[in-house]
Amino acid sequence: MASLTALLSKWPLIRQIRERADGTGLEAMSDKTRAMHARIDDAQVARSICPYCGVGCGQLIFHKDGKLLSIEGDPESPISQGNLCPKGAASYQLLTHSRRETKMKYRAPRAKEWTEISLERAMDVVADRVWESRKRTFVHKQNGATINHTTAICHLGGATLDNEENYLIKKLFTAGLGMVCVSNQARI
Amino acid sequence: MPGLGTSFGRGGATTAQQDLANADCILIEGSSMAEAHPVGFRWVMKAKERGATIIHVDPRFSRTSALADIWVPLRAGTDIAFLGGLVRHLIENNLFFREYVVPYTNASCILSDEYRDPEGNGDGYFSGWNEEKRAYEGDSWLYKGGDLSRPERDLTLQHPQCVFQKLKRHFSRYTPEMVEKICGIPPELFHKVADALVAASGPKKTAAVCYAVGWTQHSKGVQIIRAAAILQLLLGNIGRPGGGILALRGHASIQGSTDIPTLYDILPGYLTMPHKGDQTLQQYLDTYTKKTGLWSGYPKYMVSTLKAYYGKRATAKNDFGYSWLPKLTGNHSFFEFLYDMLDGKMEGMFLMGQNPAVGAPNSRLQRKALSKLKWLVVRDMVEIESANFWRESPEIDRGELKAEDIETEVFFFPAAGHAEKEGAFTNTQRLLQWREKAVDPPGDCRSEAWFMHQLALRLIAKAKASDDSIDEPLRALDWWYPEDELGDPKTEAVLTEINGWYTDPVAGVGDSSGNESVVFGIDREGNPHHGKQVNGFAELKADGSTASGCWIYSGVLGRDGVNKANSRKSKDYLGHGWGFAWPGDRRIIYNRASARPDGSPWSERKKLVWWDWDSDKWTGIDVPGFVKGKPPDFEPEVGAEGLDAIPGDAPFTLHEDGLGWLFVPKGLQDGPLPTHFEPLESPVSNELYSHNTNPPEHWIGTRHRAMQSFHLC
Amino acid sequence: MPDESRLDQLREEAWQKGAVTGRGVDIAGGPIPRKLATASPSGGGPGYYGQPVVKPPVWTWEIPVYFFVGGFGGMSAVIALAAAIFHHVDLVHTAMWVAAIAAILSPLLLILDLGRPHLFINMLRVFKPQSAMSMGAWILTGFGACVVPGLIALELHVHQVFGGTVDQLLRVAAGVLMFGSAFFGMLLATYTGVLIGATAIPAWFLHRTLLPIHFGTAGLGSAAALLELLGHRIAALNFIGFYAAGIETVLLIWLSLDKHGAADRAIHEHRSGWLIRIGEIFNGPLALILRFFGLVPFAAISFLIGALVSRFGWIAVGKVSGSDPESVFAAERY
Amino acid sequence: MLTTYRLTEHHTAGGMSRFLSHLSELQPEMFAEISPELARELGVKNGDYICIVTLRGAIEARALVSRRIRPVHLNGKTVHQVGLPYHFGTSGLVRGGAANDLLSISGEPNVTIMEAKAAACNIVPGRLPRGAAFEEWINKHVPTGGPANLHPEQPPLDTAKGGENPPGGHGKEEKE
Amino acid sequence: MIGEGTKSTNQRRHSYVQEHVEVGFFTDPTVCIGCKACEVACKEWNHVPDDGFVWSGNSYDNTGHLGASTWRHVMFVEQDRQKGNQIVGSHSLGNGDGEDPFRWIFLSDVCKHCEDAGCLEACPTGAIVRTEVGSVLVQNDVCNGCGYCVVSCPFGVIDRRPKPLPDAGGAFKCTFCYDRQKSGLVPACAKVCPTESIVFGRLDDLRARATHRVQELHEHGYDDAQLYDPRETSVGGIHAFFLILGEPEAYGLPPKPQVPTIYLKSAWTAAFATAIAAIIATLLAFAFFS
Repeated sequence: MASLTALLSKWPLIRQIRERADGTGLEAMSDKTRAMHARIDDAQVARSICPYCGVGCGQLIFHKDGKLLSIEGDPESPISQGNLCPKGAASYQLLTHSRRETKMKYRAPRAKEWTEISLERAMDVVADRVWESRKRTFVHKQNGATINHTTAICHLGGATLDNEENYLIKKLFTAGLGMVCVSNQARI
Repeated sequence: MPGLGTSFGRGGATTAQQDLANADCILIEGSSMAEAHPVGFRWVMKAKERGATIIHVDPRFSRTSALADIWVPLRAGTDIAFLGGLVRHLIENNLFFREYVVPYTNASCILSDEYRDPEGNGDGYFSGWNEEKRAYEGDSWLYKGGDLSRPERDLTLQHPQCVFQKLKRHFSRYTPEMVEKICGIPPELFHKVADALVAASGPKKTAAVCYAVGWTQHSKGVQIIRAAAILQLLLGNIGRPGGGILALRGHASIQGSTDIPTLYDILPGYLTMPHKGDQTLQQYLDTYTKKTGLWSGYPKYMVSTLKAYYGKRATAKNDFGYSWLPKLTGNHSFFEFLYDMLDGKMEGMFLMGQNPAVGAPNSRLQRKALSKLKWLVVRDMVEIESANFWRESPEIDRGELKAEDIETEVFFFPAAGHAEKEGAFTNTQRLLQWREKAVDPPGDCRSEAWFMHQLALRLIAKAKASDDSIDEPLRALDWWYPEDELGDPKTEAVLTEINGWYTDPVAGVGDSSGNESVVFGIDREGNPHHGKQVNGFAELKADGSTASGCWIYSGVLGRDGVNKANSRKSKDYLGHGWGFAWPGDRRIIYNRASARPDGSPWSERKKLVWWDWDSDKWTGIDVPGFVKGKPPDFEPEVGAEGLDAIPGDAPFTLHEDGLGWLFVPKGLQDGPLPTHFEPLESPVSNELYSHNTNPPEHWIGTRHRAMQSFHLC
Repeated sequence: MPDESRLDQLREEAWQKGAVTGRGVDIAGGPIPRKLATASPSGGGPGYYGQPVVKPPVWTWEIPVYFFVGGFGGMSAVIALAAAIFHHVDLVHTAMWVAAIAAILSPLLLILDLGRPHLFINMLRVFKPQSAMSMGAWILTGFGACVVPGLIALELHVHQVFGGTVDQLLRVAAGVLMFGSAFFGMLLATYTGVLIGATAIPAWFLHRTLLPIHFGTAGLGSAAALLELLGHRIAALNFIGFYAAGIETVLLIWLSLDKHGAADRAIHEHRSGWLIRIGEIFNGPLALILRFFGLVPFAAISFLIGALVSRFGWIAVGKVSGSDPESVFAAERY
Repeated sequence: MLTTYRLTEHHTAGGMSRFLSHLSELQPEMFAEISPELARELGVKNGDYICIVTLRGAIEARALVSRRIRPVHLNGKTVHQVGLPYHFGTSGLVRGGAANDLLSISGEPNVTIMEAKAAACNIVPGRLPRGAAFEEWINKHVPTGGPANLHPEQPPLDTAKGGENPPGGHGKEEKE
Repeated sequence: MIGEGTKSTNQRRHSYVQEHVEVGFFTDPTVCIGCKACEVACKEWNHVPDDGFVWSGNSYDNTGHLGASTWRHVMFVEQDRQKGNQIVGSHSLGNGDGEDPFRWIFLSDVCKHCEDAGCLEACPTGAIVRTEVGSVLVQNDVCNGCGYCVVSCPFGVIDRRPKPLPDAGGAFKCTFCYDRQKSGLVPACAKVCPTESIVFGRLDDLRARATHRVQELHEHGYDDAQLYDPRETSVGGIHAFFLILGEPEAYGLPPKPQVPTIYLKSAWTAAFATAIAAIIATLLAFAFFS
């Protein structure tokens, strides 16, 4: 019997009559609505920067046990003060949309389709390719002057890489392998 | 960066975006700021709310023009004519900010007598033009007597051979009527813009200029920025709050990609890459070290960089490994090696976050070049056109390319997103900001740092196995980075190397907790690797006792072990305490110019940095960009070296004379003063000079003349 | 995500024919041109590029059919009551059967039209007099609760299944329930006019007094017509037929005179307006004339067709008027 | 006269925006902004397809006719300007012609950056032919009128095949 | 002078839900830069599906109009009129050689959350409710998709989501980020707006601020600036109100919106009259003709 009255009391009509309301106020709220709260309430926050343009807006990345929940503007950033542009606001989808590639892919010469390959295997093959190409084309001296460079391997980087990544690229490619054809989008 | 670099000394925006709120007039040209930098535009709107005049110069009425007070429908490619007209207007009607221009710029410097300007025979050439080489040479542009450190100056600006008179003569034909003929804007509109800029100049008022690729992507991009630099110097806005030139960068870390460059012609910190002629370190240092100014410390920065690259193996005996650095034999930029790709001479290519198949000019040529490679590594988050050109490009669709005869072997590495790796971006106002890692990257996605680290480990292992002398640099490389569980190198360890340290390791000390001010002191094999951190580039030495990956970033992770790029407590509107602005956390550079020559602020409303007489040091809202204790009336003795050769009233400490360069005596390929030339494909001919386009312009592909038109490739 | 092949198909079709005819995949994904909403070159059109100001109704064919079924169901209960008072037992019997079938068919139609049919019970969560549909839901529930048991009681009573006092009880119950179903029936037939009249669609709310009259009378007429077709050719139903057709003719004249210019141009200029007029002619003048010449079955059929067609017409007019910004602005200038 | 620019809704070559539904639906297709005067001259309505042809290649785009872009009158000569956003390419949720197909590779003396903000082009109403027909079609419409001036290193125009191109001017003849 | 007063009102935490404070949006098109960050932020937070990639040709607006899968819609209006004392083209320079003025206005449209809401009154299931902060919320777990709210909204905001999209069948519209507000956060669109064209706050403060803003604009030459907050009509004012330049029709906004409940009285009287007339007619018929 008790469960019946409980069930009845949950019927908004009863609440409506008891509170003499017109059925449009809080009495018509379902339990799910009453229990509503922002999904980022108990999430961890990582403070980050938007990867899109050069303004450098601060971003708060809410995540919980290894899963992204939402990305919003960082109110304390002196540049953006919590705001973002449409691209910055779409950062969450940038990381979680279904067309994002998560598997290593390889295309053999003359092939028409991609084939699967493991990440470790791919790294070894690339290392071999670099090693052979460098061996074939390295120039130690050119009419007397030591130049120690190869122009047969080139690098074209975007400007959305971190400073540390750029540093490692320059250190390995130029200081290590002697590649000079290293370029990226930033010129002026 | 040569545009701003040559005019003021540093290749970066001179002010901060939030400082735009204090401008009394903002000229946005060569950029649609509301569309490309919407959150940066918030500060322009704050300025507009406070009564600033917003001027947008753009052939297209874009969303920025919708919010601007004045829209100037300029014809594309004629920015120099417009800016030149403004400069002439300032000079002819004596409206420039004289108390600023005379002491702080090289307007008063006397030029050598061989200098000829294009006004002589109206053909658009300066003196020193060599027809066969199609380039300028010789040093006819230097100051009288050839020494840039102590120029002879005529403060009355009357001397016929002084920069000011040359400037006046150079722009004398850029009249408002000429501007109407070239740019297609009526003189009334030109005068409205001129009056707005002049009203926002002087002790109590400042104006700011914002630009982006609308200026840089031209056949005379650098000269357009030079014209803006001259305009801002004449209006007296550089180094002052609400003034300066803001270069709006298109990518999250374009400024970072030129500070720590993956470019062919510079090393981190704008050090020049050695060319074939510089055989020894000493010979290299002699050519690039300047007697006075900050660049006199060139040997300290270069040796520290080499110590960072080669660590213990770089010793004084082997020129600190200078011989291992590759030497340039010409222009190895992307457009040049594109033609090596087309000829099949390029074997391999790494594409990390760029999409030339649609992102680079003449993309049909790009896709064909990609198909000639032997192997191609593409790292991106999605399958971009450059990765599937062999399957889905217009050429495949039209049958010009067939998948079965494209030889290229393509490796597609999925990349980690910005929230899946930590690291620092340098934004458009030279601010290093750290990104904390939130979650691990999914599946096979890895960061570029992981890729480079794993590639380096494999290559160094191969180099150690071989005894071939050409692998010497690889064996000497100091790849010491500790890893985390996913195989990523610890990014903060790389940042400590970029910041710089004392090289001899403190025995048995230095875990990552940063005690004894040593950070990440233990390397991969577990033995101590380096000593205390350096607190700034002033501490760098040329004897190999210090190392620094990038001297201009030094100070970001000093002895206190605090990663300043990750500091998130902004104390004032300029954002001190939030991130680290290079150099030395200075938010508005050349800010010595925000004080009068005698050290007092220009006005109460526009004070930023001033000389505090009783405590005898520079103080202010921003970190002073000057030697702390050098009084404003300091006079250098004759023959002084380095920074002590800079007088007390010279804000631009990177230049040998410490002055803002209206006239660039050295450092540019296409002339000391901006001259208007038509775009390469312009429907009208040049009104001002007999030559239509920028003379030293490389129409890349002289070797492949016909390549340019689509028929033959 | 619809797979790539469908997208490429659409692109090929778009390339040949210049436009995609079929409903296609929502994700145009590139060069699949759709008919442009804006007519004039500079993107003009009334209001904001010709975009609708209010939203057209999302209802499909189930709703007009429900109006029709609910209409004759409700009114046949009324006829059943009148027949019972005047002892036409067989007429009561058929009328109650017709009402019961309508009482079952109507909720099914409504539930079929719902976006989430499994939540139909939520219609009775609250009692909102200010919402015509909430009233409608309660009326339909009341009607169902009265008609079905009423029919059962009537059947048991007529076939004398139980003897004595239980039968007496059944007779009284049938009577009371018949009263209830008539009461709810008449509301069921007319509330639908209020349902449409009290909306933001100009062509509807400008005729909010005509609509209930039209729906109620059409309901009565179709109930009478249906019963006549089921063999009850009695004078009373004929009178009701005359009465209904007469009122419908008056309404037709009123509708064609009461014009509000651009506000309800959907009725007067658009072809959906013709649907209403054909419907009105069928259950108005045509039915009247046919009945006048005594051709009762034809009159009944014409009335039924007219009632159904005009319901479809009103919904179609609502869709047209709802997506026409001009009509909203015109209506609000009063 | 062609100029290129960026949109707020997309990011440079589109790799980080053409694959996201929330951004792609804001700007779903490649378009070219032309002035009402040019539209009248070419007989093109708002939303029609037009092809933009330069020495290097051709792409198709929807015509967005708006007063926001205006012809420039230079001492008697009218120069029409066309605005092209970058961002589009052949993969992702939304696709379109890549503006970079049209631009020349030219290196600014100091930093070898290309000239992307000003180039001469020709506009042909209608859709871009696909497959083999493209080659022959483009010969017909290449802008031989082209730039009045030739940079010393610029290849002479006669290297373009198909001598029978009609005399230049801005697409006036190609109204078919 | 330097830097003060830039702390935005859109970033502060609040407890309006617990205090039952009436909140609202004030949208000012004179500072809106048409960047559509509000559209994207709304879709990102509420996981609203995309509704079609169709190029519209209406200036930069390819979103079309508000609907079940578009809760924020930035409008791009190109008019041949002067915007304040902006200098655009030769007309504004005084030597108007026939070229008429031009202006481009951006306005972010949203559900109006009316004082007297058509959808709220019409909803038979009580799925649409008035929350503690005065906003109008559609409870997705209750709505059975009857579609009556769609025809009852005088602004044409709410719509039923069609089949191929996820969660189809139910009616959807802006929820005023009710879940965020219950946690003390500001709605996603207001938080992200770079130039604070969308301002979130207490309704009365916003109304005061809006009237002050209109006077300020009139002084600066925006003579056709007015507030769109139809308090004199039966809607009784809206909680998400706008400042607009020119007449509301150009933005697709009804000049005098009416809540459909005002039509109930006359409709129900007609209904009762018909019902009674029907009964009488039937009784008479049986009385005289049986």
